[in-house]
Amino acid sequence: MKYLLQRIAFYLFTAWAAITLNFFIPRMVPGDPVQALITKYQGQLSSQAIDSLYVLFGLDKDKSVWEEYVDYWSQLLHGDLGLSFTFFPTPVSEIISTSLPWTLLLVGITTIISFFLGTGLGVLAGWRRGSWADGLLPVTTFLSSVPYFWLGIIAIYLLTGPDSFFPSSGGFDNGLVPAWDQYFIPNALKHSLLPALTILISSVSGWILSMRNMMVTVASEDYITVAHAKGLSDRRVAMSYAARNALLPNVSGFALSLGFIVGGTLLVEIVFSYPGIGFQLFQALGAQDYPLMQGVFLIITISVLVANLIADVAYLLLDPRTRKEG
Amino acid sequence: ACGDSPNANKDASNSKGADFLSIGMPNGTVSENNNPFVGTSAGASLGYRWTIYEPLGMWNNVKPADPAKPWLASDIKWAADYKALDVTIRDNATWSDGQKLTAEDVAYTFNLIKSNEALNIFAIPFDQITVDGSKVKITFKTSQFTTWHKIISQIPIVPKHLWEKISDPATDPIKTPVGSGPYTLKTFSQQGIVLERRESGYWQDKPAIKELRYTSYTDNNAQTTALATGQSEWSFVFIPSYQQTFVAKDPEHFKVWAPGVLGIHGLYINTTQKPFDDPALRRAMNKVVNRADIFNQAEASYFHPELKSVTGLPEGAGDAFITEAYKGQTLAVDVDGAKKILTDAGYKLEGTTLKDKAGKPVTIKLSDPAPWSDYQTTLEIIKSNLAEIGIAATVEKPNQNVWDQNVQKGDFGAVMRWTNGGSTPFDIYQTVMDGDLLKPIGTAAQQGNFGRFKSPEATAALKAYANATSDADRTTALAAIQKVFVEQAPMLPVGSDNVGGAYSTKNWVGWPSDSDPYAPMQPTQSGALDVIMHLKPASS
Amino acid sequence: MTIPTSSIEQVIPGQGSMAQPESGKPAKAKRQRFRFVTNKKAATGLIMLSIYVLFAIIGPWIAPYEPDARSNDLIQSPSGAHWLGTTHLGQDVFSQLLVGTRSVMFVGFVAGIVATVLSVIIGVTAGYLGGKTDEGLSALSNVFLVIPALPLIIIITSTLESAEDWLIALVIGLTSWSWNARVLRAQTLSLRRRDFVDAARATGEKTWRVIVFELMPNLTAVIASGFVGTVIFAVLSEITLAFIGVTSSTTWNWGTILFWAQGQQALAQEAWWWFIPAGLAIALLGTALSLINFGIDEFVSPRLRSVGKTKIKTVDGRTVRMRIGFTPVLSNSPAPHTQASPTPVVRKEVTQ
Amino acid sequence: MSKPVLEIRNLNVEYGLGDQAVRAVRDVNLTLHRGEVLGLAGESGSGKSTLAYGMTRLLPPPGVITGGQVLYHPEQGEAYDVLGLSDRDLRAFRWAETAIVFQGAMNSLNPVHKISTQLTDVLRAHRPEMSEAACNDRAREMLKLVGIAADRMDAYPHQLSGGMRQRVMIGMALILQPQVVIMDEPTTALDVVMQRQILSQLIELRERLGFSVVFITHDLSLLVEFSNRIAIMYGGRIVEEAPAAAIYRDSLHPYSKGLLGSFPALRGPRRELTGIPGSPPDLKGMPSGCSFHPRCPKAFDPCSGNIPVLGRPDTPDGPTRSVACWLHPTEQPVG
Amino acid sequence: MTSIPDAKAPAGEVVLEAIGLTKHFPVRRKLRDLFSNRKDVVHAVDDVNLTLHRGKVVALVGESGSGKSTIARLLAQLYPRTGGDIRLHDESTRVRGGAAFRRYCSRVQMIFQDPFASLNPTHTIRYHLTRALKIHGNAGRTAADLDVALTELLERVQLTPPERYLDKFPHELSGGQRQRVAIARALGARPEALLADEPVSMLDVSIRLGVLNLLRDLRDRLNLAILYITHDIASARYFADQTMVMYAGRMVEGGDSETVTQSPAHPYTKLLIHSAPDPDRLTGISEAEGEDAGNGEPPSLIHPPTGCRFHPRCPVAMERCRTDLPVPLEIGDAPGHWAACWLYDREEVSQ
Ligand SMILES: Nc1ncnc2c1ncn2[C@@H]1O[C@H](COP(=O)(O)OP(=O)(O)OP(=O)(O)O)[C@@H](O)[C@H]1O
Ligand SMILES: Nc1ncnc2c1ncn2[C@@H]1O[C@H](COP(=O)(O)OP(=O)(O)OP(=O)(O)O)[C@@H](O)[C@H]1O
Ligand SMILES: [Mg+2]
Ligand SMILES: [Mg+2]
Ligand code: NI
Repeated sequence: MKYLLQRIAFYLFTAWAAITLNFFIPRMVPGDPVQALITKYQGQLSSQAIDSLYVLFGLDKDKSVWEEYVDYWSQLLHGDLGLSFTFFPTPVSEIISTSLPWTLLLVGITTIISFFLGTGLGVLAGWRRGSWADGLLPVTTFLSSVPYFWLGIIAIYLLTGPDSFFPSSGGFDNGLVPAWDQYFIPNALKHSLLPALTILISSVSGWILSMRNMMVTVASEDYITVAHAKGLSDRRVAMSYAARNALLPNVSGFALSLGFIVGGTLLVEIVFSYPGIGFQLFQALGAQDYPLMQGVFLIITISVLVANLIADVAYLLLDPRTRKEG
Repeated sequence: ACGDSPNANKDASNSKGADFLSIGMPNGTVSENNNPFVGTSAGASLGYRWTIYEPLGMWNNVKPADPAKPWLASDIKWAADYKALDVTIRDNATWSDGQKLTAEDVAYTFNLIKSNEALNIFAIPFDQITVDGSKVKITFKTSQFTTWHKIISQIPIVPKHLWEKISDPATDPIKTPVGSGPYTLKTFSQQGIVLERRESGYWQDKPAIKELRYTSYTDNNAQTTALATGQSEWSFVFIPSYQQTFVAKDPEHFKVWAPGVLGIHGLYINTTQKPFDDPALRRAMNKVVNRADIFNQAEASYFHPELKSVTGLPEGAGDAFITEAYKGQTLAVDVDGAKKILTDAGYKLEGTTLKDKAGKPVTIKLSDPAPWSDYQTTLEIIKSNLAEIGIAATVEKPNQNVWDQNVQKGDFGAVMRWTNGGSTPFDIYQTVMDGDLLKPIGTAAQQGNFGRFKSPEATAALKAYANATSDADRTTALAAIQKVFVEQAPMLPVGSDNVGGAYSTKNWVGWPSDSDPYAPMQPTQSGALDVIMHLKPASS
Repeated sequence: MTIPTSSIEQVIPGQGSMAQPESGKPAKAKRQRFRFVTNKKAATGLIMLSIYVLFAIIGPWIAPYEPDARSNDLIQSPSGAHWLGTTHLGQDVFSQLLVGTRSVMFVGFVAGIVATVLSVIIGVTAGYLGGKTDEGLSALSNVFLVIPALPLIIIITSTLESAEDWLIALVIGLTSWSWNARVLRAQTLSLRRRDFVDAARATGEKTWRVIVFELMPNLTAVIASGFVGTVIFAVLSEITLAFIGVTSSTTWNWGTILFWAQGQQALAQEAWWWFIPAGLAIALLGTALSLINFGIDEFVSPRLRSVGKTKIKTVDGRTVRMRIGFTPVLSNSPAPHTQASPTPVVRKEVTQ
Repeated sequence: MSKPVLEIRNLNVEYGLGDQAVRAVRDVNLTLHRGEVLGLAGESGSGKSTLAYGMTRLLPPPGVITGGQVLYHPEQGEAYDVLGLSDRDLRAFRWAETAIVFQGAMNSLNPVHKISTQLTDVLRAHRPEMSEAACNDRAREMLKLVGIAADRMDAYPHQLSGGMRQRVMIGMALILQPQVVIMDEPTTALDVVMQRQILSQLIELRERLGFSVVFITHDLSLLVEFSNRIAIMYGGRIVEEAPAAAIYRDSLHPYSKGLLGSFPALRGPRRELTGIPGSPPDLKGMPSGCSFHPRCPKAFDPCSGNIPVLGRPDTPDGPTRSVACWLHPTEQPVG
Repeated sequence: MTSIPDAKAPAGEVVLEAIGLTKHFPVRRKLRDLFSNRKDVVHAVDDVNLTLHRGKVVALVGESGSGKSTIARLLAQLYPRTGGDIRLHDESTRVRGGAAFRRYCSRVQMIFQDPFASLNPTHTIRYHLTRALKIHGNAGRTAADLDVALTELLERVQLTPPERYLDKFPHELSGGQRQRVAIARALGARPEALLADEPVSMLDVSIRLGVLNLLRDLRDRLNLAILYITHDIASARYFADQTMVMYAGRMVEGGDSETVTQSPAHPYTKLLIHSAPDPDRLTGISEAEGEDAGNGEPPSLIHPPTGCRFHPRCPVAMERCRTDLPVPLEIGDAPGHWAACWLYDREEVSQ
C-alpha cells in the first residue's frame, strides 16, 4: 500500500514535469500555425487570408508565455484541451477521441500479442535450449533490426493491389461508418492486418530474446532444481516455476513498451495511412498545431504513466515479495 | 439483425456498376467540420463544400479571362471600375431543407463576411450591400478587378434562416450542413465522407452520380496507391512518373489532365544580397535554368506545366495577358548568352568559378523544406544549371517552419516558392514585385515580395493595373509590369500551377480536357461542382 | 522504438528484489575483458560493424560518383556502371549509400557517446550517492523516460535552424539517456552493497575516485551494452528523421536515400534498387550491433552463453540432450575409471 | 550393520565435455545404510554437492555422469539403478524415495508461490488420487511436524524467517516419507542456535520415521556430533570413510587429520591447531598420484606416482572403515 | 605524519574507545506513520562500550544481525553515529569525509568479511596496495620507494615472493590469499587499530587458521589493537584476549576470552556456547533437549523487547527482566568479567 502511494506521488510529479515540458517545447518551434497553414496549401490559399486566420485562431492577442501556461493549466483542469489549429475549430479532445481508439486497437493489441507470442516463444527457447527454438534467434535478430516503415512500405508494394485481399491504406473502407456491426468489424480487421503484421514482425523478437535470457537465468536457480527433484512434470516446472518467475522483469518492460505504443509506431500509421494518434501527432508537428501536439503528448504521457501504474500493480500481484504487509 | 446499421447496404458496393464516385485528397486526417468558410474544415480541404454550398457563379481557372458562368446568380454585372457589383439571384433555387433561396440569403452571406474579420479570408473591402427584390447590389471601397473571381466563385452562399441562429459562425463546425447544392452530407467518418444526391428541389437537372465518397489519404504515396488500385477515381496529387505509376496500371481509363493557371512557381532570389542585387546576374541565371529538365524530372512531366513565355505566364491561361512586346519570346537555355551578359556586366568566369565585379566567387544557397520533393529536385537541377556559368550553389533543406520564417524575413539566398494566383497576372507579379509588400530584412513580409525587390515602377504599375477603369489602361500597366519582370528578373519563373487532376474513366465519363476545358479539374475548386454535373456513367 | 533487448536491463526491474548481481562469481577481470571477442556472436557483430566503420571512413573516397551528381541515366536498374542503379535524377544509388554511411555512423556514435556519458553521470551518481540526490536524478530520468523520444526528437529537431549531423546526434543523445541511466542506477545500487566500495572508502578514497575508479570499471559491460543499444536507437532515429524529411541535413544518409525513393515512389516505379539496399544496410547494421550486445550479455552472464554442445553420445551410442533436471548419463557401468594401481612394493614405515 | 538403501558404485561426474572437462567426482564408492546419518565432509570444491546431485541426476548442464551406478534398494523388491531409470520413472522416484534439502532455503523455495502450494505440489504430482483437502491436511501435518503453526500455510517464503524456511524445506522433504534425505549444507546460512534446533529436530524425526540421511557440510565438528558415519572427500574422491567417533579420535588419512586440526575447540583444553598448508587442488590440473600429496606432511615416494585405492586399513577397527592412503595399505578394495 | 606503531607507546595503551555508541537506522516510513508522526528505527546498536588496547585482540561475538558489523563500521566512521562517542587516543572524533576522515582512517583500518567482495575485481593487487599507500602518504617519493613499500607489505602478510602476486587480479588468488591482500591493504595505511569484521568466515576451513595466525602475528609484531568480529565463539577463545558478547544490538557479557567461553554468565552466552557444535557430544546424546528449543526467533530490532532484550527467550527470565534494562554487573569469578543480567545483581543474588 505504501508502495503504491509512493508510486502515485511519483506519477503525479512526473506527469506535471512532462506536461510542463510539453507546453514549452512546441513554443520553441519557429514560425506560427498560420504560416504553416499557408505553406501547407502552397498557393491554394492566397496570402490575403493571413489576417483573417490570425483573428480566427485567436492569435492576434498578445499574451506572455507565463499567462498562457497558467491558462493552459486552468483549461486542462477543466478537461479542456483547447482547439486544434489544423482542424480549426475542432476541439483537440474530439480529435484525440476519434483517433486514439485506432491506435489503441491496432498498436495496443499488436503489442499485447507480440508480448505474449514473444514471451511464449522465449519460454520455449529458454527452456528447450539447443532445440529448434534457439535457431529462431538469429532470424528474429535480423527482423528486429529492420526499420518497420521500410518493411511496411515493402509489404504494401508486394501485398496490396487492385485485386489483393489486403487494402493498402486506411483503417476501414471509405463509405463505412465506424460501428460495431458485421460490416465494419471484419473490414477494420482486414485493414489492420498488414500494419499489425509489420509491427509484430519487428517487435516480437525483443520479447523472445529477453524472455529467453530470463528463462535461462531463472532455470539455474535452486528452486528449479528443487522442483525437478520433487518429481514435478516438466510442464509444471517450466510454467509454474521457471516462466512464472522469469516473467517478472519483463512486466515492467512491457509497461514501458505500452507507453511507447503511441510514440513509437508513428511511422506505421504514416506508412499505412492509419487514422491513429501517432499520425495526428505527425500532422500536428508539421502544422505547428500546439494545442493538438500538447494534447497528444498529454495522452502519451498519461498512457505511459497508466501503463506503468498497471505494471506496478501487476508486479504487486505477481511478486508477493513486493507486498510487504509486515 | 443490423438492418439499422449505417453500413447495411455497403457490402455489395463495389460489385455492381458503381453509382458513386470516389474522390480522394492527400490531405491527412480531417475532422468533422463542414463550415464552408473555414479553410481548415474537412469540407474545404477535400472540396465537398462546393457540392453543398454553391457560389454565385463559376469561374474557370483554365480560362481566367472568360466571364463567370452564372450559377446561383442568373446575371452578374460589374461596374467598369469594378467598385460595384450587381447580381440577380435565380428564383428556382432551394435549400436542402426545402426553404427557398432568396437575395436576402446572398446579402446575409456577404454581410456576414463583411462584419466578421475571421471569415473575410480574401480581405475584401466591402462597402454597401443592398437588396432589391431578387437583386443584390454590393459596393466596394477599392477596385475589385483583380479579385472579382473570388467574390463570384469562391464565396459559398449560406441560408440566412439557419445561420442567423449560429452564435459564432467562424468556429461552428456545422455538423448538419444545409445548402443549395445538389448533394447533402450523409455520413462522416475519419476514413471517408459520403454525400448523397438531393433527389428533388435542385435548381438544375440532378447530377448522374448518386453518391460522392471523399477520402483523405495521409500522403501523396497513399493517394497515388489508391489511384493506381482504383480505390480513388479522382484526385489532385503529385504522382512521380505518373505514366508508369498510374496511367500504365490501366491505360484505357486512368488519365491525367493538368492545365496551367495564373499562378506560378519560381526561384525567388534575395535581391538584397550581393552580387544578386545585380539584374544582369539574375538575367544570366534566368538564361541557364533548364525548365524542360525540371518539368520532366522534378514535375513528372505534368505537374507544374513548363513556362515558356519570358513573362512567366503559363500557356493557355496566360496567353491573353502577354503584352505585344513579349509575344512569342520564349525562355530557352542559352548558356553562351548568359555568359555574354555576365562578361558584359563585368563578371569573370575563371575556369568553373564565376567571380563578381569585386573578384569574389559567386555562390548561392538554395533552400526548400525536405518534404517537398519536387522543389528539392528542382533545386538540384538548378544547382547544376548554375554551375554551368560558374555559380556554386548549395542546396539546403531547413525544416518547413524554419524555412517559412527565413523566407518571410528575407534570410535566404534563393528559394523555390509559389506565387498567389488569380484571374489576372496581377497576383503573380504582386507576389514577386509589389513594393507595398516590401518589408526590411528581418521583418516578416507575410504577403509577398520575399526577395525584397525594390522597383518603384513596378509598384506604381501594379497599383495602376488594379485600379484601372479601362482595358487600355490595364494593358499599359501590364506592359510596364512585364518589362520590369523580364529585364530585372527578380524571380526566375519555372513552372505554373495546375488545376488538373488524375482521374479514372472506368465508371464515369465527361471529364474536362484540353479539347473541352469547361472547368478546372481540381476536386477542391468550386469548379469541381461543374465537373460533377458533367459526369455521366461510362456504361450507358 | 523498440525495447532494448539487453538482458542486463531486463534483469533489473523497478524494485531491487531481483536486481542482485551474479553473486559469488566475481565479475571477470580486465584481462578477460577482451575475451568477449572470442564469443562467436560478438565477433560476427564486430566484424560486420568494422566493415561499416571502414565504409564510413573511406566511403566518400571510394564512391564511384558524387552522390549528388546528376546524369542522364534516369532510374536505371543496376548495371556495371551503376552497381545499385540510379535515381530519378540519374544519381548513383551505390555512391549515395557509401557516402551516407559516414553520417549514419557519426550520428549513431556521437549520440551513443552523449547518451552514455549522461546516463553514466546521472545513473551512477544517483545510485551511489542515494538519498535526495538519487530521488532528484531518478525523477529526472523518469520524466525523460515518460516523454516519447521520437516525437520529442522530431519537435526539437524542427526548432533547429539548421540540423547538422552533430546537432541531430546531440538531440538524440540528450533525449535518450534515461533508460540506460535507470539500468546503471540499479546496477550501481547493487554494486554499492558490495564490500569493495566500502573497503575503498575505508581506505580513504575520495567519492569521485570511488565512482570513477571503483564502480565504473565494474559497470563497463552494462555501459557498453547501453552504448550499443543507444547507437541502434540513434541510427534508427536519424534515419527516421531523414525519411520523414524533418532533418535539414545536406549530407547524405540512408534515410535521405529512402526519403527520395519514397518521395518518388520508387517501389511503385519498380525501382527496388533505390529502396531496398538502404533498408538492408540499416537492418544489417542493427543486426551487427545487436549481436555485439548479445556478446556482451553472454560475457556478463555466462549462463546465457548458448551451450556449445547440447547433444552428446552415450557409450552405447544413444544421443541424449543436456537439460536441466535430468543430467545425461553417458554410461552406467560400475567399472572404475581409474584403474587401481598395484600395491606399491616399498612400504615406508611410518611413525605417528 | 543394517541393510544398505543406496549404493554408489564408481560414480564419475564431469563438467563439460572433451579436454575442457572438469572431473568433479571420481570413482566414488559409497554405501548408505538404512536409518543412518552419513556425513560427507571436505573443503570447498571437493565435489560434495556434485556427488549429491549426481546421484539423483539433478546436475545442471554442463554436468554429465560419465559412469557408475547408483543402486537403490527399496524396502521391498529388487534393487535398481537410479541412473538407468527413464525420465518418467525417475520423476516418480524422486522425492518419493529420495528428497533433497539445500543450503539456502530462500533459494530453494519458489518466491512467488505460497508454501502451501509448494507443499501440495509434490502430493499432486505423486499422489494424483489424493483429494485437495487431503493434500492440505497432509501439508498442515508436515508443518506441525517441523514445528510451524499451521496458520503459516498461506505465507509466502519471504514472510518466513530463515530458520522457518529451512524447516518448511525439511517438512517438504518428508512429506512423501522417502527412504533417503540428502541435505547439502542445510544450516550454513543459519546461526548456531538455530542450527542446533533444526538438526536436533531432524535427528529426532529420523528416529521416528526411520529414513537415512546424507548430510553434507564442511563443518567437521558438527558432523562428528550428528552423524553415524563420515566420509571425507578431497579432490573429487573419497579419501576416508569411518564411523564418526573413529574419525574424530583417530583419523587415518593425513587430510582428515588436518581438517580436524583446523578447528579450535570450544571446550576442553586449548589444543594446538595445525591447519593444512598449501591450497586446495585445481580439478583441472590434478596432481598425479594421491591428489593430496603436495600438501601432505607425510607424503612419501608412492604418493606422487600412484592413486591410492579406498580400502580397509590394517588397523584393529579396519573392517568398519576404509581409507585411501599409501600410509595405510588396504586389505581389499571396497565396493 | 602518520603515527607508526612502534615502541613509543606502551602496550596496553587505549587506542580506540567507544562510549555509549548507538546507531539507529531509519526505516522507510509506512503509510500509517505518515499520520501518526512516529518514526520507526532499527536499533542496530544501542549504548555499546568498547575499548581497544594496543597489542590486544578484542573479540566480538553474537548471532547474525546482532549489530557486530554495524559497530565495526561505526568505528571505521563509515556510518555516522546516532549517539555516543568514539574516542581515538582519548580524543572525541566525528568525521564525515575529507581530510579529517583520511587522517582518521590512516589510524583505524577495517578488514571485511568477504575477501571475494572486498577487492575490486577490475584492479590488480598492485593497484589496491598502491592506492592504500598513496592515500596515506606512505608510498614514498619515487617509484623505487613504492616498490619497496609494496614488497614490504606483501611480505608482512606472508605473500612471498611478492612479485608473483603484485600483478595478479583478485580472481587469480585463493580466498586466503585474497584476505591477506585485504589485510595488506589495511596495513598500507599503517594503522594503530584494525577492525576485522568476520575476516575468516568466508574462507575454507583449512585456510582459516593461516589468516588468524597472521592476524595474531601482526598484533604481536606491530602492536596493533585488533577488534575481531566473529560468530564462531570457539575461534574467539582461541584468538582473542578479551571477548564481548552481543545480543540484539546490546553488549550482554564481556571478560577475558577463556573465562567467557568456559564459564559463561549470561543466559544468552550460555545458550550460544551450548549450541556450538561439540564433537565430544555424540549423536543422539542431545541432553540439552528442552532447555531451549522453541523460542528460537531473534527479536525484532525495530520494536526490541523492553527490559532485557533476551527476556522472551530466556529460560530464567524474571519479572524484572521484562521491565528494567539490565546494567553491566561484575560476576566476580575473574577480573573484568561482567554480564548485563539481573541474575548477577547483588540484591537479586542475596534474595
Ligand atoms: N558448472 C560447472 N562447471 C565447471 N566446473 C564446475 C561446475 N560446477 C562445479 N564445478 C566444479 O566442480 C567441483 C566440485 O564442486 P562442488 O560444488 O561439488 O563442491 P562442494 O564440495 O559442494 O563445495 P562447497 O563446499 O563450496 O559447496 C569444484 O571444483 C567446482 O569448481
Ligand atoms: N544500512 C542499514 N539500513 C537499515 N538497517 C540496517 C543497515 N545495516 C544493518 N542494518 C540492520 O542492523 C542490524 C545489525 O546488522 P549488522 O550487519 O551489524 O549485524 P551483524 O551482527 O554484523 O550480522 P552478521 O553476523 O549477519 O554479519 C540488522 O538487523 C540489520 O538488518
Ligand atoms: Mg556444495
Ligand atoms: Mg556482519
Ligand atoms: Ni506545387
